[in-house]
Order: sequence, then structure tokens, then C-alpha cells
Amino acid sequence: MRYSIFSVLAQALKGNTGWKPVWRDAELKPAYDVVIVGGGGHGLATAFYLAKEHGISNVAVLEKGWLGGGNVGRNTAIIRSNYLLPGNIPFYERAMKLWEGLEQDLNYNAMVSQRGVLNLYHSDAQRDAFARRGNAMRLHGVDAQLLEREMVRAIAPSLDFDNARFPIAGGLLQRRGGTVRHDAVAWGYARAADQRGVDLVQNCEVTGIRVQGGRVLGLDTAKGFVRAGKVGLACAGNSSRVAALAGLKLPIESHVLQAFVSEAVKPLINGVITFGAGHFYISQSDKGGLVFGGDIDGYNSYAWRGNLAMVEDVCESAMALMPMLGRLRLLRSWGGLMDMSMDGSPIIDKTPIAGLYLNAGWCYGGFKATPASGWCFAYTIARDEPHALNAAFRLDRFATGHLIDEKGAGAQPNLH
Amino acid sequence: MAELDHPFRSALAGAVTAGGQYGRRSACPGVVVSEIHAPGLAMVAARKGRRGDLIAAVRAGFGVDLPTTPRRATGQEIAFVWVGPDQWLALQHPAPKDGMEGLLAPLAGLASLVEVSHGRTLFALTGSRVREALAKGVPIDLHASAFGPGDAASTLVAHIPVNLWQVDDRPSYEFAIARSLAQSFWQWLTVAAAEYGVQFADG
Amino acid sequence: MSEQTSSPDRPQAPQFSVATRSALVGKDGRTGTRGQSCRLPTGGLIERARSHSFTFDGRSYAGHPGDTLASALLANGVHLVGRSFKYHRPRGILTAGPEEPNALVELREGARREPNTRATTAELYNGLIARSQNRWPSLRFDLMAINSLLAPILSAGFYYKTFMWPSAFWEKVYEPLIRRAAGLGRAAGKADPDTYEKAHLHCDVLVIGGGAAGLMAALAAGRTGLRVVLTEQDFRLGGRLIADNRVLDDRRSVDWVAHMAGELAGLPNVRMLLRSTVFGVYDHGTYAALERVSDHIAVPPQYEPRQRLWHIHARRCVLAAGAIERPLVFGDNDRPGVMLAGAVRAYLNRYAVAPGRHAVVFSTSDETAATVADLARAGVGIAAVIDPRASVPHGIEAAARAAGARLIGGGVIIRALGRARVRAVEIRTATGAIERIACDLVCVCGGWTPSIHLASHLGGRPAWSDRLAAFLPAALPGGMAAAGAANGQLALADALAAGAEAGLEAAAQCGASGQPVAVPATDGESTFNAALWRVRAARGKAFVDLQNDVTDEDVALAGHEGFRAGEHLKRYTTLGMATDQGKTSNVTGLALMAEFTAKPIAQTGSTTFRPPYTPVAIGALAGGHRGKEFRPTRLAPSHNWACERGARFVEAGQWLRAQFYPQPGETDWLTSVKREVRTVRSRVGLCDVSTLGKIDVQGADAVEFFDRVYSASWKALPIGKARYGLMLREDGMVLDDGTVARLTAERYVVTTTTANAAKVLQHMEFCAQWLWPELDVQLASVTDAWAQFALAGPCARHLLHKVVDGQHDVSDAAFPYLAAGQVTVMGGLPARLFRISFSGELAYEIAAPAGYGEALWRHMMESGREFGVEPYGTEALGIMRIEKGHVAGNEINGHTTAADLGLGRMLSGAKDFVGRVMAQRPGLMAADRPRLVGLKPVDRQDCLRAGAHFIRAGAKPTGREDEGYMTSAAFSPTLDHWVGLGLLVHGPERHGEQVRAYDPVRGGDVAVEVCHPVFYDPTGERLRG
Amino acid sequence: MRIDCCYCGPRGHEEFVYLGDATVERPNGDPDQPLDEAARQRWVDYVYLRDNPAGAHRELWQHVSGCRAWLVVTRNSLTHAVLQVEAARDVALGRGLHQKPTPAL
Ligand SMILES: Cc1cc2nc3c(=O)[nH]c(=O)nc-3n(C[C@H](O)[C@H](O)[C@H](O)COP(=O)(O)OP(=O)(O)OC[C@H]3O[C@@H](n4cnc5c(N)ncnc54)[C@H](O)[C@@H]3O)c2cc1C
Ligand SMILES: NC(=O)c1ccc[n+]([C@@H]2O[C@H](COP(=O)([O-])OP(=O)(O)OC[C@H]3O[C@@H](n4cnc5c(N)ncnc54)[C@H](O)[C@@H]3O)[C@@H](O)[C@H]2O)c1
Ligand SMILES: Cc1cc2nc3c(=O)[nH]c(=O)nc-3n(C[C@H](O)[C@H](O)[C@H](O)COP(=O)(O)O)c2cc1C
Ligand SMILES: [Zn+2]
Repeated sequence: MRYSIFSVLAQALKGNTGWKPVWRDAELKPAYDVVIVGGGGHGLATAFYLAKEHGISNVAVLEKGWLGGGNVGRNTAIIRSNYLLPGNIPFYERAMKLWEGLEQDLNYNAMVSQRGVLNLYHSDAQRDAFARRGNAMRLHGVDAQLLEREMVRAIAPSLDFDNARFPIAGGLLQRRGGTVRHDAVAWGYARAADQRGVDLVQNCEVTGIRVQGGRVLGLDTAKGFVRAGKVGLACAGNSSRVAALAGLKLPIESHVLQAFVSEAVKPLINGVITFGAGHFYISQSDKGGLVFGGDIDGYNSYAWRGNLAMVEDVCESAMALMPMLGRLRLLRSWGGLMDMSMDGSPIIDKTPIAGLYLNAGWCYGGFKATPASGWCFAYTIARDEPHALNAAFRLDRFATGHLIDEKGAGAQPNLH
Repeated sequence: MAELDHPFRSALAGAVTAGGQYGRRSACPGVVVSEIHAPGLAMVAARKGRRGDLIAAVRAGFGVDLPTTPRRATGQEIAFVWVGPDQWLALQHPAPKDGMEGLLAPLAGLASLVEVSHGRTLFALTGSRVREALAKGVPIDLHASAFGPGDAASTLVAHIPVNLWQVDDRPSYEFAIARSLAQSFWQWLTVAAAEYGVQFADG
Repeated sequence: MSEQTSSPDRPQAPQFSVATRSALVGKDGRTGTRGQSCRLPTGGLIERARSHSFTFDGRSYAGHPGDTLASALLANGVHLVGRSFKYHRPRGILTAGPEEPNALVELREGARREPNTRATTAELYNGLIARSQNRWPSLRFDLMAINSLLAPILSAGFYYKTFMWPSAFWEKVYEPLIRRAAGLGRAAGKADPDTYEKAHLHCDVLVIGGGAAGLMAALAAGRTGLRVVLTEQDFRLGGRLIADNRVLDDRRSVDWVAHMAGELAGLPNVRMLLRSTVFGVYDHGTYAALERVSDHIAVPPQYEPRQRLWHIHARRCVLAAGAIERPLVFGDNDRPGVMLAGAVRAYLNRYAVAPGRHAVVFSTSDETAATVADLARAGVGIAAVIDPRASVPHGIEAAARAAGARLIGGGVIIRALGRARVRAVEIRTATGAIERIACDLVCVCGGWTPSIHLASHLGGRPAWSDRLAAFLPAALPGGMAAAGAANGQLALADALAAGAEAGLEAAAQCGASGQPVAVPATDGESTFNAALWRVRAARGKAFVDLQNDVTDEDVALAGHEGFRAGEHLKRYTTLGMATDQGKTSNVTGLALMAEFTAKPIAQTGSTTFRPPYTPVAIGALAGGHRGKEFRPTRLAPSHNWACERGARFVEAGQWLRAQFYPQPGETDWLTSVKREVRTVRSRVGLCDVSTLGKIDVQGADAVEFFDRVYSASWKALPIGKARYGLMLREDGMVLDDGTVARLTAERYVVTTTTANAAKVLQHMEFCAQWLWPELDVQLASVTDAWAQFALAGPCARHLLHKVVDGQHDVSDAAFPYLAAGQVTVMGGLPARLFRISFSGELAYEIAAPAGYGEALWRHMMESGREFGVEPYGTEALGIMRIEKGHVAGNEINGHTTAADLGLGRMLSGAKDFVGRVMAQRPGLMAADRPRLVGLKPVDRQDCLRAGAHFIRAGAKPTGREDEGYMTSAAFSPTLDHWVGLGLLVHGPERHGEQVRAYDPVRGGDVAVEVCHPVFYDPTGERLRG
Repeated sequence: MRIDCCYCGPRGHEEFVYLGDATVERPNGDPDQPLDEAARQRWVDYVYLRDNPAGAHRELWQHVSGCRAWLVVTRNSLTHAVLQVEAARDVALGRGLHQKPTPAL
């Protein structure tokens, strides 16, 4: 059924009894043309674009828990395309463009909200690094503005400008950046994929990948064996484990990233603000909660929960940047599982096994990529070759040295 | 060596006043701090495979059994604090005339010796509330049942690396802080102990 | 309890003002104290002798010490306290504890305003100021209540289905409206003026909760002599025992609690923390607790924090956090005056407040008997006792009879009537008859939910108990045991026994033994509860989550639309996501979903429990680390002098470094910096470079070690010489550069950049301990031990002569470029001298023991006066290194190889070293990698900016044409125009070519000429001079 | 998280820095060894590829704000339970790969 103000009104009159399930809770069929492993944002988007762009709808998405229960359902929902390196910018800008048309594409309001992303800088060197990035963005047709201190003050007067250990010197602003209602992205893609015939199978963990003669045959799952012409892995934090089922070892470590939300308050912050002298970023949800986060906890983990030291570190940065937050209360903290790659950039590629495709290594930044990731992964699966947009996200780049290391941190995932 | 015209400058100079009181005014401040002026300090690290010989040499030359766990062992004048595997911080106060490297020269060949006398600022802390004040930053257990005279530890206090050891069970402690961070440590201490009153005694 | 704050080290036993408490209250006795029309004349744990005045929404009221804001409001007959989140429905006080979903207020004023403060936990103090929130223009008349009329449209998830058109309207129109309407209270918007602190506490046994179970556990463990910490979130010990009228060993429960508190206070090894909530459980026995040190007074006393964050490290823990009562789901069950029965008992017994005159009790639990008895004792009229069970237990029947109340077995409330206060209920009797009963108080109880949150913080999933209709702890964190109501042991006798046993067991696990503590005898009670998740065919809106306005219909709709998993339900409806985190609603919501989907509750699953247990001020989590104290500050040896000279400082990591030293009359930085550069180039300047990392390296294998960590070979470095070295990461990129000086045969001193000092030391330790532990090499950081000053300029040697003691020959012949040695200065002070130059001038670095650094600096400034010596800061330093084409942090940025930087010749081909192999990957060797060049503006007036990108002359500026970027730029006073360094594709082959330096974010687009990166003295004559 | 440093006792993990997998071996990088495909792959394995197990994980930490020892910590990545802490130096020497280099020329 189509969603619109009219359907909402009509249903209101009927006591909201006529709504249909947002997606069918499908049963697993014996075989599919394509099976996507992982019902997160990327897996669901991939299924949607396989159907929409490539006419491939005999597709299943297998999710070991409930749809959207992974990182797509727990991230701080920031979207931006303010990248530095040529391998990244066009890809993330494509994602941004797709976000901008998402409601219409999906007939689902995921609340894409372009209220701006402001990265603060605190030194001349940082300013120049931001200028470099801003210029790179502009060269690729992406919006970027370099702000001086007083311009930042005008946008965000409640930051600490007067008593800071690392005074704010200015900021890089991408106005088209912003936030999206994260859960709704999963639900919107799920609904749209379902409507195009994709089977979404929950509580269906993949436990084995069968390969024959160098070609993928199918998958063992909690609901039995399923044959698959092609298999796409989109398991985010669990990528190493699932790839290992096919004997692949990845340049990835799994790490916990925490996020935090405060009690809801009346509007306080409009866009997204990131601190340049510590790991901290913050925005305010439409419900009023301040949503914020910082660095990853810093060690391999599959525990989905964080440590106290990081909570304190993030709150110290919060107070250093915005001393007015002192009396607001932290309501909830949680953790997600990051597939931290060795150069901090993702992989969307074929694998040495024919018919097996990999989408992984998103680190803490894969949410913003969701539409483009799904779009490119669908292309790569359908055409058996990468699209120009994901051509740099190769699996063999670690061997060849064509790394995409935005931070220049080297082969140490917890530093990215 | 003639007494230099140009004086040694404490890392705390300008930040503290001798005899000064900080925080709550009190006839008997709960925390009494002093700086141990210009101590002699050296890092002593056993050369590869020479730990045993080093221990013997220190025993023979200084009458001290080098601790092999985080403790401080004292001799006549010198003390050795374990700071890491096969590594000690040797300290003597007042500093020996020829510097610590001179004093420890007999150990050459068995250990690498590095004079760091000016690298650390030494705080001596005592007072009836010193444990409570320290608990606000020191993450390790300083309770009498867990940490006593002679025990030592290296840890982080308010993001500042410290070496500390307990001197006696009044209790008194000494803290060695990187010189460049001494004022930050002092700042933390005066805030942490403010409610008990802090006296900066002349060391 | 007095207004003095309780200091953590002096735990105070709770002081009860029970002397005045008498058993029964006369019928007309309710006028109570000064205008507190609903205060009972006697009883309660309040200090009647003193009163506190406070205001709510601008009106003044009075209460007593011992009150919460909620109890004081109720004492004054105030029930309407807030508005709900979505529909702006009038709301009152539901609970008497931290689980409160409704009674949220803005507490305090100005910079201390705290939105969303639960009135039920806010301790009353004299002068307290509170306001209602989320209403406009007033609490009684809230225009946003129109949302209630739109409710059919505003069903769960409606916003996902609309507001899609036109697209641009979302940010411009719809969203701002939604944002303004959402949110609860208003933040202060000003810097928090109070302070917070952190502290560590170590113990053997931590007991969480000071109710019956916790007190017993603490005593049992405490008597073994172990270190025990008891935390209680309330400002009084006792838990339910001070809310209920119970008898333990012939003592009234409040007296028993006082007695226990006394026992515990007598044990020096037991520490009691009141007002202290354990809010999080972390790995390996770490518990986070928040102590509200000064929240119960208007302003924290001087030198004391508002709140303290405790890191508790405990070997064992007893979770005795009690249980939380559940409301019932019926029509308009959110009306002010509908209260939890247990809360009503707390208000009656603990606070001596009657929350109404005519009560209806609607409960599924056998505890009704106690509620009825307490109401009757307080003289509250009981209009009806409604129990949905067809056969009502005897106890309840007896209690109702004793109170003269009508008992309605098999009945339910289908709707509450009234707006700002309940005035009647509509009930359906067992026969189906609908009836209306007037009342101003509805006491509801739908059973109890054990407080298992902390048992689940490490991910252990709780287990559903059909018997209790609740989740119980399962898979607890290591070292934790649960006891009492938190463990489903609801009956007092069970809770006491379980507490005593858990305390002893925890002690035993720590290796201590003791005598079992005698468990007091109690009056019997039945704790049976018949689960009723909702009243069917109710009328009006039936709320499950009161704060987020989630109704049973919303739950049904979620199920209908496929959001059936517990976690889907939560996210789609927002059930349990409000400030109370669903403490009173989660279980009911899950049970309803199970009912709608015809699945067992166990299968729907609980949602995930996450810290914090109750919300925690962000300021408390930051402690003192804010403002200037956010991070420690490292001060260089000349800092003091630089301050005197009015230097400007710049942050370099944790260091503060002098950026430049303005002189009188200089108004802009460039003037000062130009002067500093000219001074160095023409006379002599002095710069504090102590911040560079310095590592003392000794050992027989030190050279071998350097050969492996640095790219070049060190075997030929003679004693008394220094050399520049490059270190790679194992992935082949440059990690750091610096110098190595050989002091003696087996002793070296290494310098690193300021930024990488810590990283390089760690890396070297990694190499020494893990990669090559067989090498004899010892490392020690000596950064802080030495003050190190660069003296640079043509007159540097003249100055040096005045500083270094006469016996040392520092002539060019005796001490040539790159010489290094030990000297004495200023008449006997041992120092180290290095002839190295970053500026390109004749230059030395002198290192002296840091305590003499300032003296040495002053001495050099004085003795250099005749040569016109001046200090120079990091800015001038930076300009001169650019003039000299030296790479620094801007170029060594983790993206560059040695070859990129023109340093490829420094990679030895004859030995293994870190990064050697990976640097040979095609991607790192590609000919088209941007490489180091110099840049000058074609029009010498133009200004260059680091961060500009290079575009081929004549090409359109697009990503495809991007050929590199300017890494560093500076105005060169020496050349009198801007100069830059940059990384340019095929750069070294393009000297002489013109390219565009394109800088759209700063409006720059300058033609630049590519040149050799060394602008100044390319042959290095000056530094060898 | 608390790590029981084999020298200092249990300390908060914030006193440590983390490096990662301790099971990867640095291959021989001597220039006289041929850098064939297999050798290249060994290097890629060492620098980039990780087992990333969900369960027991041997990993390198340095007690950087304590005794500065590098440690090999065996920790369960699902539960964070620390199973074993060893001095990295001892582990490395125990591998027996390490011989004294030939004296410097
Ligand atoms: C706290 C936090 C904050 C973040 N903030 C941002 C941000 O602001 N901006 C941003 O761009 N990114 C952010 N991210 C990163 C972003 O969330 C992720 O990169 C992105 O969601 C990953 O892609 P996904 O949505 O497909 O992953 P997921 O949602 O994790 O999907 C993977 C799915 O695979 C399933 N799966 C795994 N193994 C199996 C198996 N064997 N069988 C079947 N199914 C399996 C999982 O259950 C899961 O549902 C953040 C992440 C976190 C945790
Ligand atoms: N008859 C019934 O049906 C019934 C039902 C429920 C409870 N009860 C009564 O409950 C009591 C059970 O005793 P109990 O000790 O288990 O529970 P309790 O509720 O009496 O005590 C729990 C205490 O823990 C404190 N607490 C909770 N979470 C905390 C945290 N995170 N940090 C610090 N403090 C925290 C609470 O403030 C409370 O004081 C008995 O008195 C019993 O009669 C009876
Ligand atoms: C952007 C965003 C906003 C959130 N807002 C709230 C909130 O207002 N209330 C709440 O209880 N949780 C909020 N959460 C956290 C979720 O409750 C939940 O903790 C998170 O999605 C992770 O799931 P888990 O805790 O079930 O593992 C929010 C999460 C995100 C990503
Ligand atoms: Zn250690």
C-alpha cells in the first residue's frame, strides 16, 4: 500500500486497523538467484537495488536476528560526504544524492534531514588540513565551507569559546550533511524490497558457505540449506566470521563503538557538530535527545557493549566543548560492532570465489554510505564487476598498496 | 662545582607558595604537601642477561636488595623503586655531588644508567585525609590492607602518568611526576584535596 | 536529615523523626502543617519541627525536611505536575521513586536549571524552585493538548508514512515543527556552574540497595571483617521497609532499619553511601555509582562537588535493588490521581501525606490488603477495592471488611474520569455491569518487576518466570548474585533470608567466613499476583508507556505492521525509550505484544538493558576534566620567561609552546614573526625545542637496533656525531624523522618530533621487547629531564662561546656540522651540545638539566644581547624550515612514503628494517604519486595557503584534474614573498612549470611556479659556516 | 575492562595501549631473501590479514602508563574475560626464533 497523508487520514478514520505489515515475514525458499547475508542497511539496500536497477528480484536477505537490529539500528545517524580522498568522495557523494531522493524512491519517510555537519578545528595546521579536504570536496562538486571562529560562533553560540583548553579556531561546514532516522532506513528499504518480491528472512543465521569448484553453491542456515546463484555478504561487524565460512581471511578487526543519548530537551543544537581536539560529535534527534559519541573502545570485541573509560572520555570532550551540557543527563549508552578495516575504508568487491561478493570494512562510517553501498554492491553482483564508484574499494588493495587511508593512520584498525 | 649563579628552578615555582594554604582553611589541613627539592634520580635498567649480576652489585655497593616487584627498597641514602621489568628508579636526596650517574658508576656494564634528576618533580604527601584525597585520582587501592610502606606503583592520575610509593604508615606517599606536568598535577591535587584543606609545606 | 551534606567518609546513619509518629489519624486530622492540606497530622519520616518553603510554577508552598518534591506537592494537594510527551495530556505523580514516568519538572533556575527532574526523587530543600515543562502557555491550559484530538493520525510510526512531499518541506517546515513540539524540559543553555569529581573505591563486597535484602547482605558480609560497601540511591536506607508498615522481630520496620543502620555504622569496615545510585556494571568487577553530594541543597558548599562519580572495584557484588511496581492498563489510566499502590503506601507511611480523600484500589496483587489497611489507618475513605480475580483472596476480603470498603471481585476499571485530577472511575463488574464510582485517588498495582537491570548490563539475558510474571536475573555478571525482590524473592521473609545468605556467600567467595546473621521474624504476607496485562474493552486511551504516550493500540498496531520482536516494538512505538527507560512499562508492553501475536512472552524477549540505570548528569561523567582542565598541560622550561615576555602560546599536543614573542608596538603576528626570522637569518635567535621527544638508548646492540627501526644504516656513525634518520611504519609509510646522536660507544640520544614522541617510544619498545627481544638495548625517555634550546643564526657561535665553558673547543674545526658532545656551560653545568640546524643557519642545540633550563635561557638572552639575540617561536621556526625545504608534520602525515618526500635515498637496500618490504608495493612506488616540490607565486604579491590543490594550468578545476596539494606555506621574510611546499604528481620533473593553487574554500586561485623545495641556501653553506 | 598486568596487578585498560593480534609473525625482511609471490603474501598476511576470532584472542597490549611492558593478553572477545597475561618479551623469546645477531661490522 502507498503511504501518504491521504492514507494516514483514511486509516485514522478506520481506527488504524487497515495498515498492512510493512514487510512479509517470508519463509526461506530452497533456492534464489541471489542471496544477501545480513539484514542491515547495506544488505537491504542491496536487495532493493538488485530488484529496482537490475530486475533481479528472486532474492533473499537472510538475517540472523531481526531486521535492522545490527548497526543500522544503533548508529548516530550522521550522513555527510566530506571526504578527502578521490577514492571516497564520488562514492559518498552518490550516497548523498540517493539520500536526497530517498523518500520518493522508497515511498517511506526516513527523515533525511540536511541540517549541516560542522567539523571544528583548533589550530592552523588543522585548518589547513580541513581546507585541503574542503577543496577536494569542491573539486568533486560537493558543497563545503570553511568557517572562521566568529562564523562558528554565529552558528553555535553555546560552544566554549572563552575558556577552552583547545580553543575553537573555526570549522568546516557541509550544509548538505545531516542525519537520517536510522531505523527507518532499514524499514524503508525492507518495505520497498519486499514490495519488489524480495524475501526477507529473519532469525536465519548463515552457518556455512558451500563452495564447489571455486564457485559458491549455497548456504547453510538456521533454517536449512539454501541454493544460491550468487551470494553477497553484508555482515558489517560480523564480516570476518562469515567470510571465514568460505575460508577467507579479511583485513578487518571487529571493534565496539559506543553511542549515547541524553534525556530529551527542547531544541538546543540544530546540526551535527564534531570536536577537533578530542573524539566527540553531537546532534539532537527530532525527539529531543542529544545523540553523541566518540572514539571506538579500541580493542577487538564482539560484545556489543562498551567500557566506562570511553563513556567518561566522551563526556569529558562533551563538557570541554559545551559546558552547558553539564546538567543534562545521559539517558542510555550502547555499543555496536564495527568492521574496522586496515586502512579505514570499505571493501565492495568480488572475492577469489566465483559468485561470492563482499561488502565490508565500513568502520564507524557505513551508515551514510548505505544507499550507495547497496547501489554499488547490487551493480557488482549483477554485472560481476565493480562500478566506477566502488572501483577503489578493492580487496587486493592491501597487497598492491593502493590504500585509501583518510587518516593516514596505517595498518592499525583501532587508530582509524 | 661552584654554586651556580643561576638557580635551580622548581617546576612548581610561581604556582605555589611555601607555607601556603589551598582550599578550605583549617588549623590542621587534611593534606600536607611538599616538594622534595632537587633530588637525584636515575633510571637503572639491567643490561641484557645481567639482572642477576646487577642485583648482586647493588647489594654489594649500596646495601639494597633490588626489588623485583613494584616496591621501593631503601639503603643508607639511596632508594630503588621498581618501575618496570628490570628497571628501577634510583633516588637519593639530596642529590649526590657528581650526579646519579656518577654515584651509580660502579654499575656500568651491568645496567644502563640515565640521569633523570631534573625530569621529575617529587611530591611528598601526607596528612590525615591524604588517602581520601588521593582516591579522587589514584585508581589503585591505597587502603592500608592493600598498599603499605615500601609498595610502589606506576599509574595514571587525572590523565597524568605518575610513579608513586608509600613511605610510612602515617601514611606518607611520594609521587614522581614528569617535570612538564608538575603544575597540572598540583592543580589536580589542590582541587581534589580542597575540601580537606591543603598546606604546601616548605620541603 | 540536616542540610549539611553527608561526606562519603562519614556515613551517617539515617536519623528518623519517628518519635512523633502515632498509629492512627483522626478523621479531621488531615489539615496538617501550615497549609499542607493533605499532610497527615502525625507520623512519617519528616522533620515536622522545621519546614522548607518552595515554589512550583511560581506558587509558594511549604514542606518538611525528609520530603521529596513530590511528597511536598502532594501534601499541598497538588496533583497536576506535568504534561505528556506527545499528546500533552495532564499528568500527575505515579510513583515514589526513580521509576517515575510523569512527574518531571524543571528544577532550579538560570544556569543551574535541570530539565526532566523526577519530582519523586528530588529531595526538598529550602528555597527549591521547580516548574512544570513541555506545556504552553501554562500547565493547566496547554495549547499543545490539541495533539490529543489528532491522536488517530498520530498513531505509532505515522511520521514514516507522510511528510514526504514536497521534499524540501521536511527540513524547512515539518521537521522544525516536530522538533519544537518534541523534547521535554528546557536545558539551561549556560555553562554549568557546579563542579563534579570522580573517585575510586575498592572493596571485597559491594551491596547494591539498602532495603531488607541489602541491609542483611551488608551486615552478613560486614561481620566477616571484609571491606564492604553498601550503596543506596535514596537519601534513606530501608527500601520498602520505610514505605510499608511491617513488623520485624517485634520492631516496626522503620525502627528495625534504624537498628540495622546502627549496626552497620558500628562496623569500620563497612562503608555506606547514601544518595548513591549504582548505574552501570562494567567488565571485571567495575561498578559505576553516582553520589548526589549536594543535590539536596540549593547550591553546593564551597570546595564540594555537586555530584561524585565513584568507580567501585569489587570482588563480589550482591544486587539487592528491589522491585518496581507495575501500573495497570485501562482507559485514561494516566489521569493525575492514578497512582501505584506501593507509592501511595510510601506517601502515607514515609511522608505522612494522604494523596487523596476517597480512594479506589484496583490491584491484581495480594498486597492489596496492605494498601487497604494503610489507607484506612490514615483515614482515607475507600470507595471500592477492585480485584479482577473472580475469587478474591481472604486477606483482601478481610482488609476490605475491616476498612468498611466495598469489594468488587472479578471487576475492572475500564476508564478513569476527570482531566487534571481523577474524579471517578468507570468499572465493569463481574456481571458486565458498568458503574461509575466517585474518587480522587486510584491505587493501582499490576504486580512487581524485579530490578534486574544491573544484572543484565554485561549482556546476560534474563529469564522469564511465569510464576512471577516477570523477568528474573540469569547469566549474571561474574561475581554478582541477586537477592531479595530483585531476584524475585518478594516476600519480606524471603528477601531477608536471601540477603543474609548472599552476603555470607559473597564473603565466602572472597575467602572470609562468618556466622550467619539471624533473620528476623516477620509478619506473614502473600505476594501472589495474577497478571492482568490490560483491561479488555476499556474506554479511552489506555497507556502502557506513560511518558512516551504509547497505548495498547499502538502496541497492537506495531504487531499488525510486523514490528513484533520486542526490539522492533520498542523502536517503532518508542515504548521504553523515555527518561524512565520503561521501568514501569516494558514488561507490560512485551506481554501485550505476546498476547497480540499469540506467542509466549519468553519468545517476544526482553529488550536490552543498558547503562545508566537512571540518567546521569553528563557533567558528573566528565568530572573535573573540562575547560582548561580538559587535559593536562605540559610546560616547557622557558615557559615562565616567555610569559614574562608576553609570548603568544600555541597548543602542540599537550604542550604549550611559544608561538611568537610580540614586541611593544607590534600589532599583528606577521610583523613579529618576520622580525624573528630576520633576527635568526641576520644575527642569532633562541628557540625552546625541549618539547621534542628525547630517548636515551643504550646497549651493546643499540646500533643493530637502530638499523632495524630506521631506514638508513647506523653502523658508521662515530662517537660524537649526530645524524638525521627516518623511521617507517611497517606498511612502508614514513612514521617520523629525527636525529640520533652517538654519545659514547654504547650510548645514544634520539630525538623525535614533538607530536610523535609518545608514539615513537612505544614503537621502539615494541621492537625491543617483542620483535627483537634478543638485542641488548635499553630505552628511557628523557624528554622532561633536559631543557633543549636551539641557538641559530650567523652569530650563534659567538653566543655559544659566551655560554660554553672555556675548556671546550667549539670552533668549526673542532665541532663541525653534526657534531655532538658533552660540555659544561655557565661555569660547570653539565650540558650536551649538538650542531644541528632546522633553520638552515649556523645553529646549535644545547641541552641542560631541565631545572637549570630557565637559568640557561636567561643567561643566553643576557650574554647574547650584544649580538642582538632574540627569542623565536614555533611560527618563525616553521617559516624557516619551509624556506629550507625541510619536511615536518604537514608532510609526514601518514600518507607519504620516503620517496614522496624526496628522501628515498635514505632507504638502505642492504638490510632489513621496519617498512622496507611493504614500501615496495606497486601502489607505494607508483610513478604518479604526488611528490615533494617547492612552490612560489608567479605574481610575487600573491599569498599561498596550505590546503590549496594543484590544477594544471588551463585545466578545469575538477576532481579528475586534481594533481596534489600544498602541504605548507609561509611568507618568507628572507625572500620577501610567499613560499610553499607541496606534493605534486610528477613534481620533481616539473620544476619551472606553472600550475594553479586552487583554494575555493578560501576564495584562492593563484598561479604558482613549481621549484626545488629548498628555497634558501640550497648548498647548505650557511649551516656549515 | 581490567587487565591483570603480570608485573603490576589488575589495572584499568585505560592505562594500556592496544596493538592487536599477537599471533601474526613478522616475516624475514632481509634483502637477500627473494621477494617472491609467497614472500609478498606473507607480508600482506602479517601486516593486514587477521583471524579476528569471536572467542579467545591473543593480542598485544602495552602497559604504557604503568611498567611499560608489552604484554600478550589472551582475552575472550565475546565476553572480555581475560584468560592469560604474559610478558611479550618472554613469549617472543620462547618462540626460539631469536638469536643474537652477528656482531656489528
Ligand atoms: C554507535 C555507532 C555509531 C555510528 N555512527 C555512524 C554515523 O553517524 N554515520 C555513519 O555513517 N555510520 C555510523 N556508524 C556505522 C554504521 O552504523 C555501520 O557502518 C553500518 O550500519 C554497517 O552496515 P549495515 O547497516 O549493513 O550493518 P548492520 O546493520 O550491522 O547489518 C549487518 C547484519 O548482518 C547480520 N549478520 C551478521 N552475521 C550474520 C550471519 N552469519 N547470518 C545472517 N545474518 C548475519 C547482522 O545481524 C546484522 O543485522 C555507527 C555505528 C555505530 C555502532
Ligand atoms: N508483598 C509483595 O508483593 C512485595 C512485592 C515487592 C516488594 N515487596 C517488599 O520489598 C522488599 C524486598 O526487599 P529488597 O531489599 O529486595 O527490596 P527493596 O525495594 O526494599 O530495597 C531495594 C533498595 O535498593 C535501592 N536501589 C535500587 N536500585 C539501586 C541502585 N541501582 N543503586 C543503589 N540503590 C538502589 C532502592 O532504593 C531500595 O532502597 C520487602 O520489604 C518486601 O516486603 C513486597
Ligand atoms: C539516533 C538514536 C537516537 C536514540 N534515541 C533514544 C532515545 O531517545 N531513548 C532511548 O531509550 N534510546 C534511544 N536510542 C538508543 C536505543 O534505545 C538503543 O539503545 C540502540 O538503538 C541500540 O540498541 P540496543 O541497546 O537494544 O542494543 C537511540 C539510538 C539512536 C541510534
Ligand atoms: Zn604493568
